[in-house]
Amino acid sequence: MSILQAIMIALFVYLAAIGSVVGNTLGWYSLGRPLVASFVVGVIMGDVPTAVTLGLLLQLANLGSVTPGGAVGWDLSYATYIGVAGALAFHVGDIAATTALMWAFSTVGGAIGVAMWNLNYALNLSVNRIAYQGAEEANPKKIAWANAGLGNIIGFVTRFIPALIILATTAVAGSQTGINISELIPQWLLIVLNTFGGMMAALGIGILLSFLIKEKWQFALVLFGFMLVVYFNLNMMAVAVLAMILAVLYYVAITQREQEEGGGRS
Amino acid sequence: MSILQAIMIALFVYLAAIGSVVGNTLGWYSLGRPLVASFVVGVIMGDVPTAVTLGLLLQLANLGSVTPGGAVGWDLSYATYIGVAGALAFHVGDIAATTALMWAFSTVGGAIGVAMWNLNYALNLSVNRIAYQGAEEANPKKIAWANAGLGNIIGFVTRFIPALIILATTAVAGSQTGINISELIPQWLLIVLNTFGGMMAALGIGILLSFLIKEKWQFALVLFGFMLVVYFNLNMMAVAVLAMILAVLYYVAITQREQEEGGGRS
Amino acid sequence: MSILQAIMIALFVYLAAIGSVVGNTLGWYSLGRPLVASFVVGVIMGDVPTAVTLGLLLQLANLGSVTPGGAVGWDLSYATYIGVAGALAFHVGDIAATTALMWAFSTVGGAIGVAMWNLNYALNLSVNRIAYQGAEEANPKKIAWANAGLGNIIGFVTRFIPALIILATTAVAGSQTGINISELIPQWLLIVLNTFGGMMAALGIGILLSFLIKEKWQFALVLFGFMLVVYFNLNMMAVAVLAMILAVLYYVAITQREQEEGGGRS
Amino acid sequence: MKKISPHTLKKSWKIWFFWHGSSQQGENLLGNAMAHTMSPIIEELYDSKEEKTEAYKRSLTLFNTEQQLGAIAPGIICGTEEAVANEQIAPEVADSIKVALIGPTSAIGDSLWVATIIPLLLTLCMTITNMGGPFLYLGPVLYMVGYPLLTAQMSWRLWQKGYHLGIEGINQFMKSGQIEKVTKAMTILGLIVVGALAASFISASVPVTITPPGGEMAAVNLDDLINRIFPKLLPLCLAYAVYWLYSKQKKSPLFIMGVILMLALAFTGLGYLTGAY
Amino acid sequence: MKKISPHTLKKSWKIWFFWHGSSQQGENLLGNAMAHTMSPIIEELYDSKEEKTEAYKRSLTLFNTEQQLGAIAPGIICGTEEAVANEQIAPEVADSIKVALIGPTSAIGDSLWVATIIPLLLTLCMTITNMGGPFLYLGPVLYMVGYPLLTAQMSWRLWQKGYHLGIEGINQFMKSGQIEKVTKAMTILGLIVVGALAASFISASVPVTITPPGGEMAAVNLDDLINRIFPKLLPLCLAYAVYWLYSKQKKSPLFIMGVILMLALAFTGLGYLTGAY
Amino acid sequence: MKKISPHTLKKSWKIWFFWHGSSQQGENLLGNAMAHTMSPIIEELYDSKEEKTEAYKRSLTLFNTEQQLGAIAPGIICGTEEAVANEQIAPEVADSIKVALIGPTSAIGDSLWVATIIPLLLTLCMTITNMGGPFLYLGPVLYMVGYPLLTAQMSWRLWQKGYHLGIEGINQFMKSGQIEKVTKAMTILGLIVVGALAASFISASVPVTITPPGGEMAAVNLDDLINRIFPKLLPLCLAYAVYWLYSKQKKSPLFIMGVILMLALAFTGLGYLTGAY
Ligand SMILES: OC[C@H]1O[C@H](O)[C@@H](O)[C@@H](O)[C@@H]1O
Ligand SMILES: OC[C@H]1O[C@H](O)[C@@H](O)[C@@H](O)[C@@H]1O
Ligand SMILES: OC[C@H]1O[C@H](O)[C@@H](O)[C@@H](O)[C@@H]1O
Repeated sequence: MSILQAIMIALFVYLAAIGSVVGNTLGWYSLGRPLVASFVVGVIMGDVPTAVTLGLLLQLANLGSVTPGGAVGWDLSYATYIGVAGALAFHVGDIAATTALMWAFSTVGGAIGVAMWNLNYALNLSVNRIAYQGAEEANPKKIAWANAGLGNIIGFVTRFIPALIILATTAVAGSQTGINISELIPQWLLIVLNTFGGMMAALGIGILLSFLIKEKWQFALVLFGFMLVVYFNLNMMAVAVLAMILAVLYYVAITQREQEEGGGRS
Repeated sequence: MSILQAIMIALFVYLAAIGSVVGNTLGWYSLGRPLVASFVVGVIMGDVPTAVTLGLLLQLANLGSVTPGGAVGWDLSYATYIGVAGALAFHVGDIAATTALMWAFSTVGGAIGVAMWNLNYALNLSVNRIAYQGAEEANPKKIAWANAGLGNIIGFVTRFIPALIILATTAVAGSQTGINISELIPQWLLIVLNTFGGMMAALGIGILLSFLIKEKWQFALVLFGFMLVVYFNLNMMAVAVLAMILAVLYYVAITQREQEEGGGRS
Repeated sequence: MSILQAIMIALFVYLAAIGSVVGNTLGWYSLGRPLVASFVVGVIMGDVPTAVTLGLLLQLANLGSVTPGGAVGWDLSYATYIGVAGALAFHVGDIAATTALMWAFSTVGGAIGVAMWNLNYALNLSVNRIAYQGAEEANPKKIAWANAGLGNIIGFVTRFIPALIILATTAVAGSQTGINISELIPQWLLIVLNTFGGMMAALGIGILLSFLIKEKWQFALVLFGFMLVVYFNLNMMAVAVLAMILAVLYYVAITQREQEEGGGRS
Repeated sequence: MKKISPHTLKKSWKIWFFWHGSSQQGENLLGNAMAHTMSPIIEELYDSKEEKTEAYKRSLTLFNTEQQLGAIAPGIICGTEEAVANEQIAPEVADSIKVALIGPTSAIGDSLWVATIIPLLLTLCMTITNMGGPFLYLGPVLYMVGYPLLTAQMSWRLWQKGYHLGIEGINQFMKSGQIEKVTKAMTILGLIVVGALAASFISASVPVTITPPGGEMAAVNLDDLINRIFPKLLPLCLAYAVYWLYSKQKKSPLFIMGVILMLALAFTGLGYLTGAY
Repeated sequence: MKKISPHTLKKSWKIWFFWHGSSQQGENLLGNAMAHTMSPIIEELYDSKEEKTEAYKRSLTLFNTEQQLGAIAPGIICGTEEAVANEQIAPEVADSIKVALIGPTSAIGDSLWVATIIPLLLTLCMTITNMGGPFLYLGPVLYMVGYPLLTAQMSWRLWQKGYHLGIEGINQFMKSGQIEKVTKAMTILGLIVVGALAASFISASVPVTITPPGGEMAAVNLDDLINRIFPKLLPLCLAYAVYWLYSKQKKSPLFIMGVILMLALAFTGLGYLTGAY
Repeated sequence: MKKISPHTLKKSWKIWFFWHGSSQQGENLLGNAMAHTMSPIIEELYDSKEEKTEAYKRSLTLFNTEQQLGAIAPGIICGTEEAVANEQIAPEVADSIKVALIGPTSAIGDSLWVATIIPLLLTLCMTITNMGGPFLYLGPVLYMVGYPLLTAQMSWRLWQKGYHLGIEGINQFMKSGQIEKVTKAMTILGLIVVGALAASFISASVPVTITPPGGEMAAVNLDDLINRIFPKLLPLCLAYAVYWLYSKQKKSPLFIMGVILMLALAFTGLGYLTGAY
């Protein structure tokens, strides 16, 4: 990883943050999802296949990333950029070792990301007085400056700079000739981290469950989806289409029932 | 194809017409469906396997053949007899070439069939006065003669004769030694007609859809049937049984619901 | 089969009877089901695999064994212990011959079992007067003695003794050197009994159907289960889970509907 | 009380079954066939020539129905004719019932029977035929024998049912939710089967092979690519396109055949251009 | 206020659990067992000999239920006995509740538990057993240990539930739609599983080989032919036939066994005749 | 009558789309962003400085919503602002509508969009990515391009819909069963997909090999044993365990990551102990 690459990636760390200048649709929910983030890192560092392979693991482990009311439990975006870029910097072909590194880097990255987000959130308070002044003066420019201008400058500073420091350090360390990560990591640790990675998908899925399950019987539907894969050998595309069909039919059923009842009573 | 075979097939062209002397159940809806029509041609011409193979293509392309209020958009029956018999007359073993011929012959045959049906429909008007006289005279014989007698004579003349002419001509042409259809039809045309035939099944199915789909959501059910084949590898028999099960359960559900509601209210 | 083994099995014949001293949950519905009974015989006679193989056939043929109001149509428990133990006593490695023997022994055993149960049921009447005296005297011990004491003694005598006689005879016969059942049973009989055994599973399943089917449309559900195996290649575990899911969803649907209707009306 | 004998009823049905369509035309549609069908009944119910003429004339008026599942309609008309003969209802009432029957029995017959049941039976027999060997013969014969037999039975039963309905029965039948429910359930059957048909029998593929530049990656077949994301997507789209052309754009089957031919030409051309052929 | 202690309640349940069937006969069915079961409770609730005799006599009357799922019935009776002891209800009310419980708890217990749940559990354990190897042992042991443990727990819970119901609770329970709904849902489970059982475990085939004359076509196995059109059609028909004989023709299992034996003979004969064996 | 021009409405939406989150903080959450968003509208609707200041101040109050599906909320607020400017409703009414919108649009947006639709789209694109070869590129690019495009369209449509709702429309929207029904249907979709995800992507196995004593039977792999009874039972349990820890025990994701790490350590240890590694 060159310094230029480090700068570019740090830029994306900012853009992919929650509340960045491009909005959450383009940022947090697109550039910030590991599927895309890892691809971006791959393009910048010239190794898309490895990057995306790592990204898929992180994506699965964090499918259920929801941030109600600004509460960011885990900064997935930061974790992915730092995790994938850090691992790629030391990549010498042994994917197991690289994956292990990725888990380590992403854990650190995610933690820093949360800290930075909280700092950002606190510093943004300083903007409110300016926005209020803008309102008093009926001055739309001032309000725009407070929200889009100052808000983004604070965001940029709190996220780009720490990311750049980490990445640059990594870049320097990674370029040291003679370091062979594969040899440094013992066999048992690789197994542990591999096992850990495989189970981490349960994290994302379990958290998704928490958001979706409201009543006990709904586990029956989860089990149904499970069986479609386990016993009917469907792939995810097929499950999604089938689930969509059932959702449509269910919607039609409850809508028709209501109409009939409404009609029958009125 | 001998002249005798031509006569026999022309006879079936009449019997399998809409409104023939055997009634639509035996005629138009049985002898007139390509599955059966091609079999009949195959028996007469002594090559059931080839005939039925061709017939299945036509059957698929015209599954949704419905004729509301006497409106015949495409004379499937005429098309099949002429198409399959014509193709078989030139058949020398190359099924691709024979299939191509079949599409050509059946297109011509279907068009002639529609014309003849319309002629038949118009000529039948002449019968009405006789039937009316029969009513005035309270003479059941006269009415029977008008409907079953004259009606069928008109039907026979308008359908048997043109069919015989085409088939006899074909018989003569087919018996010319030295004609090798396979050599006359270029390779690219074979590919086009093959491709065309494969896609023609979409015609029958698309028109069926038009008859069945009343509301948008019903596409979900179509997609469900599609998936049963594509992802669950069911054959048509299995799909039919499964669909029947679902239809029964649906019927029971709406019937029970009505009863409960009726019971609950009265 | 030694005499000791015969005694032990006869003991289980008693324990596994309807209304034995351990109660129906442990007895009739557990020790008395062929799956378990054959296993017990297998353990006692030192050949679990053969015993259980035979037991599965009997279990399938009698899945629907229900005894409403004490009406025992077929004593499954007696049939299994006698059938499996009898067959094993002559077992010389040819499973087809042994299976044939099992069907013979179990038929006899089941018939004797029914007779003994009816005897038991009649003799128990003698206990009622003592129980009544206990009530008059307000003497709980006497009542306990009548029910659990005398009741079980009668049960034991009527079931253990005949079982022991049959089994001991079989033990003696089986130990005769030189008897080779495989050679005594002709080939055609083996085929008949094999065919018979395969079809006997229909007995259990057909009787179960009689208990479950209340309305004609319910056959649609039976057919659905059938298709899950035949066309979707599910095993029984998968079918059970899927059926459970559907049962839960159905239950939720009818419960919610009721609530909505209740809510809408009140 | 006049009563149609069972024998006459059957005779009447037979005329209908074989000659319902013999002289159809644009003026009274199946009117002549209906007069023919009613002739045994009219001869049995009435004595004077005046009454008969009257009845024949009424039976000659415009009539239409799907002729198999719709056989319940002429069945009902036999019943109303009997009621007229017994002076239980006025001829005008019988006439208006007759007219009222045309619409629903045509529509239900065409959509339920001709567009759902027949294609379903054909498909099952085609599936059997497709297995090859002796099944090549079994499939067509099964349909050729089975279809008319079962249909004739059903038709005769509906005829009798119609005859026995009575006036209240007719009123109920005309507005019955029952029919609607059966239709709904059959539609579910039909829709699922049609979806399966599309997947089983339409074959369409784009014969395009894409060779990524640089030579690093292997050539990709466009069809493979599509099918790995969603199998048989093209046939599905094609069926939808036909539906759209026919149903929404009101194009004729012939026109659509032309479109398909153009597509076939285009695909073949593409195949030659990209070197697939 | 008199109150049954938890310890006594449990003691009573234990008597029931082990000796519900020890002295059943045609006169009072499970009456003796019921008196035995109630003895700890009667001893606890009443003081005078007269009251006890009274209570014992009432407990000796005819009683029956499915003894596992139906355990809720004696549980309820414990509650009503307590209410009688506290003079909250008349003994006659308790008696009529007891009689009223017999029917539904027998029926539900037999059909829901014995005819649905037990076959289901057996089937699952048989499936495991069928896998062979160590599973051959696992299957039976799982059932032998699992079934009594789970059933005892359920039974004890229902017992307590019954005891705590109270009079309104009982009324509700007796006419509750809840039970009906659970039964409906369980029936769905049962029906699907039975269908799957038929497909998984019945083996029936017609050993007939047809050699078409002329020698053009290969010999066809009748079974193959059937199975290619609808797999396992024969086992399905067989199961239906048993159902029909047992349920509609009221034939005994033994009679049906005879029929199956005849069939086996016939099929074997056919096989020998057509050269399959 | 004052009216927001289409151009201004679009301008306002653009500000929202890009800068909804730029200055969020704990005091007024998206308040600043809302004032920014409303600025073109306020400038268009009002003339005097007093009115504008008034309006800006109201727009600065606490506001929050999920910013994509929830775009209907600011759309509605544009409509109520117009109504205030035309003196059709009092500013207080507009304010209370604004406050009332926060809860439902946040909740629906987060659970329907962020927790259902986004994971679904990601999963489909991951499935494509997983096919390897050119799909490795197609998957991420599809999401990166498709997601923002479709979302922007949807967001803009909802914005317009919100603006055109009118007061009754708003009332209906707030209590509408429609939303509830869509949510229910989408939840079904989500639950099934999540179950499939668990089966497809979680990999967990106990690397334990049991060698029965005596040497009669072959060594059994514990995982094989479990999978033959119920495939992928372990991943299913793992997903449930995470759900339980997160949802019922209120543990943080970080804590759960720790637990998973401990499990990984334990399993690896077990594997070494039983000789699997
Ligand atoms: O909860 C609604 C909404 O709250 C905040 O605005 C952010 O955290 C969003 O990500 C979230 O969707
Ligand atoms: O539409 C009802 C009916 O009309 C005419 O009689 C014919 O075209 C029939 O084929 C059709 O079923
Ligand atoms: O029918 C209810 C019940 O009656 C008797 O007590 C016995 O036959 C039981 O097996 C049965 O469950």
